[in-house]
Amino acid sequence: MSAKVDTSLPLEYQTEQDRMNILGFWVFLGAEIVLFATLFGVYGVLYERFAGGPTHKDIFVIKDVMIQTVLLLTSSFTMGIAIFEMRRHNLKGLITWLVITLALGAGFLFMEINEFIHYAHEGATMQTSAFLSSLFVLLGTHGAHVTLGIGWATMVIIQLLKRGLTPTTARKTFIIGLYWHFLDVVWIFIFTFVYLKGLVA
Amino acid sequence: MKKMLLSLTALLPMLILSGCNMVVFEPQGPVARSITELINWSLIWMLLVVVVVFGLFGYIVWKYREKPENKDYEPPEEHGSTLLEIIWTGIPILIVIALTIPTVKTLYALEEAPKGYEEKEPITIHVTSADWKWIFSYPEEGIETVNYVNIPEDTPVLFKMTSASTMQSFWVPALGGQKYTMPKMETELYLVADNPGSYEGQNTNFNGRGYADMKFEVLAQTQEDFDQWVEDVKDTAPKLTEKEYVGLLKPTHLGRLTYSNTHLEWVNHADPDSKAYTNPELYRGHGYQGKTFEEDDNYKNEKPNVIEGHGEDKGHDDNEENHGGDHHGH
Amino acid sequence: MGIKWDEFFITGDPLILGSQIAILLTMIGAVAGITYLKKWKYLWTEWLTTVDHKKIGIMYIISAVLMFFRGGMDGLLMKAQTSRPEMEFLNSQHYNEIFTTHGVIMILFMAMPFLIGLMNVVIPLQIGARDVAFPQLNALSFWLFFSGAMLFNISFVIGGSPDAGWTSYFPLAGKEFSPGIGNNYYAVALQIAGIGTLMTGINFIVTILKMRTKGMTLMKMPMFTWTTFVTSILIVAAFPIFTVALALMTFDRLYGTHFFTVSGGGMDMLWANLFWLWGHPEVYIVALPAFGIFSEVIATFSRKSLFGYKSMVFSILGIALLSMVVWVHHFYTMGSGPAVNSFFSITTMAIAIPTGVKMFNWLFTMRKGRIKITSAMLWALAFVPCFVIGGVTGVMLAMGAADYQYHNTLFLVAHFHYVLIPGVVFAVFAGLYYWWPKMFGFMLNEKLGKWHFWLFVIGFNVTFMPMFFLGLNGAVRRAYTYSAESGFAPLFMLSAIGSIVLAAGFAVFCYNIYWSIRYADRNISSDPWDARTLEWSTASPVQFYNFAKLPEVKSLDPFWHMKKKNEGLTLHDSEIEEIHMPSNSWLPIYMGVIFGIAGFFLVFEWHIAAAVAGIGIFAGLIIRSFDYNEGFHVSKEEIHRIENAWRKTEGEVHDHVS
Amino acid sequence: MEHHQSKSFPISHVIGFVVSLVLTFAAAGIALKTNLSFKVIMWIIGSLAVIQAGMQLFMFMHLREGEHGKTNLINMIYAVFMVIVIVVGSIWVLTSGHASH
Ligand code: HEA
Ligand code: HEA
Ligand code: CUA
Ligand SMILES: [Cu+2]
Repeated sequence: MSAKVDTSLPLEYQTEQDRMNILGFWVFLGAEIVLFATLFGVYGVLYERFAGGPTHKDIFVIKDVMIQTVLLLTSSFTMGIAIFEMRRHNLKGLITWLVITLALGAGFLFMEINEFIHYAHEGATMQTSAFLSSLFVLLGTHGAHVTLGIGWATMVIIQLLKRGLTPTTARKTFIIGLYWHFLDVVWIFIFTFVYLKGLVA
Repeated sequence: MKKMLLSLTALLPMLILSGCNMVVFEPQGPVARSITELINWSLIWMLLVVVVVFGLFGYIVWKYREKPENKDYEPPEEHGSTLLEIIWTGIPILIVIALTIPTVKTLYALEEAPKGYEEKEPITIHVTSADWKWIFSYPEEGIETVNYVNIPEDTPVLFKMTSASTMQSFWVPALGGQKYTMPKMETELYLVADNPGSYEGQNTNFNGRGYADMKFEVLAQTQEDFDQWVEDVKDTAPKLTEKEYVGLLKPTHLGRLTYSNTHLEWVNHADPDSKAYTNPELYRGHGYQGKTFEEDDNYKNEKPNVIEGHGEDKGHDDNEENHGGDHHGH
Repeated sequence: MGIKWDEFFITGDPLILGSQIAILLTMIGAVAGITYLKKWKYLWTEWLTTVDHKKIGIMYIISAVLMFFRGGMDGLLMKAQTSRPEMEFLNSQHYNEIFTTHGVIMILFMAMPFLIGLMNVVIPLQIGARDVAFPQLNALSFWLFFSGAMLFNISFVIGGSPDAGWTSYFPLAGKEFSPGIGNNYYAVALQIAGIGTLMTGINFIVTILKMRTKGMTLMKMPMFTWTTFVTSILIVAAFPIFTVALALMTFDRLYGTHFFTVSGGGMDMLWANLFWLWGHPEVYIVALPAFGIFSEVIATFSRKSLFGYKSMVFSILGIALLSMVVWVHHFYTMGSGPAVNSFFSITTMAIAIPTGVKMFNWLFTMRKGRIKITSAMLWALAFVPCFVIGGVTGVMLAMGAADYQYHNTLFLVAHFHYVLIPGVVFAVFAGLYYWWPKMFGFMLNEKLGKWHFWLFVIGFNVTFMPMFFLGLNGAVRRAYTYSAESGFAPLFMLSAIGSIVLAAGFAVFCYNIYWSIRYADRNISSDPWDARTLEWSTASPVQFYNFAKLPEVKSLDPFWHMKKKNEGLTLHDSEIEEIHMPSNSWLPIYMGVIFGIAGFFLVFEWHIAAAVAGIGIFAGLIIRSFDYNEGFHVSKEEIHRIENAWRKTEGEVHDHVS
Repeated sequence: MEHHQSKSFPISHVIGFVVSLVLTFAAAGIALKTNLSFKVIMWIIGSLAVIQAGMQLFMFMHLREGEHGKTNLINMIYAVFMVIVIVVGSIWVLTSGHASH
């Protein structure tokens, strides 16, 4: 498996095992899409069942949501740059951009936690109504993915520092990159079908 | 293989003997009859499929089995046959179409009062299923029964069904197909009985310990008998109070009960905002007990939580705003 | 934490007490036995930490046989209870627990692992690969499945079994109506096993896409490989739905959310919808690999290549696609209206078309063949008529309006046993008899195999045929008893008698395994059936690196043609190269155990303990991330030695029996 | 894949980023500041979301890159099919019939 190395390809695609890992990760992303689709479906069914509790308009704060969105979009962009630098074999650039990405991700998380606290203050918890249950679980699942992504990327950064750019570390970086972009894609749909839909006049 | 087929054929007479009085094949009203017709139609085609496949199977396995004589026979290389494959794709398509058309027709027909009875004014009976009993309310007559329901013959009966607890299924096989009853929503089912008679009805959707005995009787009567019965009930039966009613909803088996008013006066469980009378404590009893939530009826939202004046000025029955846990506006 | 120790163990039921003692004794016996034989080290290095797909496959199969035993016992208990009206053998609570665990165990812990086990053993061999794409992940899948299965199984001695049916419909399965923790077991144990299954799906997709040997294009893959591939896709498409549904169930039960509850705006129908969005594809996830097994067995024993290979592939794809859009046929009676019901009636009936294509292709594979009736082939033969009965009754159920009369009756129970048992159980038996020599290097006894077959098939028909008629006469499913006046008694009795014959068949099967391990001839050829696909071109049992030299494929049924043309069978010394293999790892079993512990605490709602165990899960993930073990190389000498041991003269593949 | 190694400025990423910001603010503007009907708005912003997701997939995630470009594409198309089945299917099934009157 370690045998054949094709150096004409970008680092992360050079060995067969790496190519398999990347393909496997794409398949995993397929499963993740189904997972989020199910959560969106649940939200779509329950989103007007307030049970007398607060409604979208009572709790959503558009300004905060816009900030969160911009943070995440930017982090997706910086992650792209990080991979770009990786392809140029620029380890320092790669790590710098990765760290920036994670900082933006952490900012997003911070905002999201604040948002949850704000909701709880308004009497909107996950036990209040079906609408809020599905909202919290959809947002929470995405947030948990971001948290996991931050932890995971930190591991990868440590390995990059220890081992430098090898086909293996490059592959790991590439995969976390895919994951990060994917979370951004999910957010686009949350932004559209949760926040904007809830706030449409 | 032979042995298996033999044992199957030995079974058959026995099955037919007990099968000649199967309730699904003895419909007692137009609704059930339309389903039986559909079933009979499908049986013809299924029998055809079975005969063809069994025939081919028996023939091929018998003819081409390995015998001492054909030890040296080397089967030909063969990869398929477009013609044959088209045939055995095409014929099933035709069969499926032949089944689809009456299925769809029947599906639509079953949602309406049965053919030939459109003229006749249907009577409405509300069905409320609870663990583990059936409650029937006659809003027009103002009476209520538990675990039995009397209906006039030859009259379409519109059952408006809901549940005060779990998901259940209302089934009177002699009169028609089943439908689920569910809390905070309403399903509808039309049934008609051709003749006076007693038919068994039951729950088919598993709902816990008392499930197997959750049965009721449908008694179809002549119009006069029915009217007489209603009068008698009105005169003699006691009145149901809310307190007593809450007792009825506990997870128990009850015999037959009769009242001269209906619980619809204070609650209709089909209403999305109706109170849920759940009794978690009464369901305890098996295994290690987890924690139950105090707010079994979501007490937090007894008064709609009003923020920024939202929805306050509008009344409770305003459809636009009153979405509280509802079903997209029943 | 307020642990209620007096409720911890289930007490007061002699049956359960007996099982508790039996379990305890078995455990003590196993530990003592292993210690006495000094096999701990062997067990640990050869099995528990293995990443070899064949051994993982065998562990799956052993677990599945054990689970079959447990599920079968449940089945027999139910049959005993309903053998006579008003029987007082099991009370209603006990019956409810038993059919729930029976359904879950049979489908998720018997059928799935049995098939996944065979897939594991066979697929890398069939495509000429040395292992799956991610061997360590494969071991993790197994241990997660195992951990989930064990967690589910202890429910009946510790804490209480789930009792809301394998479908666990809400509101019944919610806290208001099931306050015991039994249903937590359902939510948590299936979640753990489900994650394992999902990873199996990903693994096999990549394996089949990337690890096929030279020359094996997609349209030259053996049919079992095809069905495994499509099944894996179905797994990846459907299991995440179940993951979410179970998670939401857990939230409702443990944290008071309102997804499916009666109050707070929850919607009970949403559970049914999500469950079947997964549940229907699930029944084809178990059916498709089974179809693949039959394809291999029928082709081999008819000595012909599969008839209509292309249409077979397209019908598999068609079944897979359609199976995603039929789920509502499980709740026509929920009242979603005639438009919805019509749509789903049509899609459901349409599945009969590709399935029929397969049926006729199998029949025509046998036509003009020379059908050798071995035990494996007998199962494939019996499958045809039995499954057709299950299939056509499925089509009857598919007709929405007619289903109003069949739904939740024993007619339905008869249908699904008539598809599941011929479609899955017959298939795994066929596969087991067929591939047993490949796994272990000896064959199962054919004579006992035939006893097993006849008893099981006759017993099966006698057990389940009467249920069709009972159902049409108004007998509902999941009822622990019925009245004498109902007139059901004779058929129920017949059915109970059938189940005894069925069990006798299964007992012969167990005895056959025992007998064959003790007495069967070890000196058999590597290709005893004169078969057609690559797994038979290597040794039996297969050496750990599978192939000394990866074979090259030019056509369908490659091994058949290699034998015919006598090419590619030899191995010259010069062709031997070092082989790179992955190392064993303790992480997968560690993850299985820690998941099991975390799950157990979660079931008992001891959240802090569960969170602590959760840290252990993350620790495992981090260790994995930093693990750079590159595996090891097998030296030329070792390969040479191993190959010489089974290739008597250079290049010879042993002659076959027959 | 070659195009990356040579270039020194990540032009496609920058374009992608700008486009995604524009799409996001456009969607917000349409949803919050116009008086179109709910349906129309949802169609527009839904389409914008899909466009943006597609852009991320192709520009940032290199969907078509490597020897598996085609496989990945099929994978994503299938995933989209699943999304439609699950989301549209569930909503349709659970809001028609008795649930809709
Ligand atoms: C391996 C598992 C398996 C398989 C393969 C199938 C196959 C089929 N099933 Fe079954 N089914 C189950 C397992 C399976 N099922 C289970 C477990 C349940 C119940 C779950 C529960 O409630 O607990 C269930 C329930 C179930 C229901 C729900 C009924 C109800 O709850 O009221 C329906 C309804 O449509 C149905 C239909 C079908 C159909 C149409 C097929 C078709 O795929 C069958 C196709 C095959 C053939 C038709 C035979 C061969 C074809 C020919 C010879 C060609 C010519 C034929 C014709 C043109 C008709 N099944
Ligand atoms: C692959 C799936 C599968 C398999 C193989 C089986 C196999 C069997 N099932 Fe299955 N069954 C289901 C899946 C399956 N079932 C499902 C999904 C349900 C629905 C559950 C629900 O409603 O929630 C169900 C429900 C169900 C019911 C309905 C309960 C009810 O609704 O009231 C019954 C009743 O008879 C039953 C019986 C049996 C029997 C007798 C077998 C037999 O085939 C079992 C044969 C096996 C053995 C008998 C093995 C044990 C052998 C021995 C113990 C021999 C003795 C050994 C020695 C002496 C050494 N099953
Ligand atoms: Cu169920 Cu409305
Ligand atoms: Cu199904």
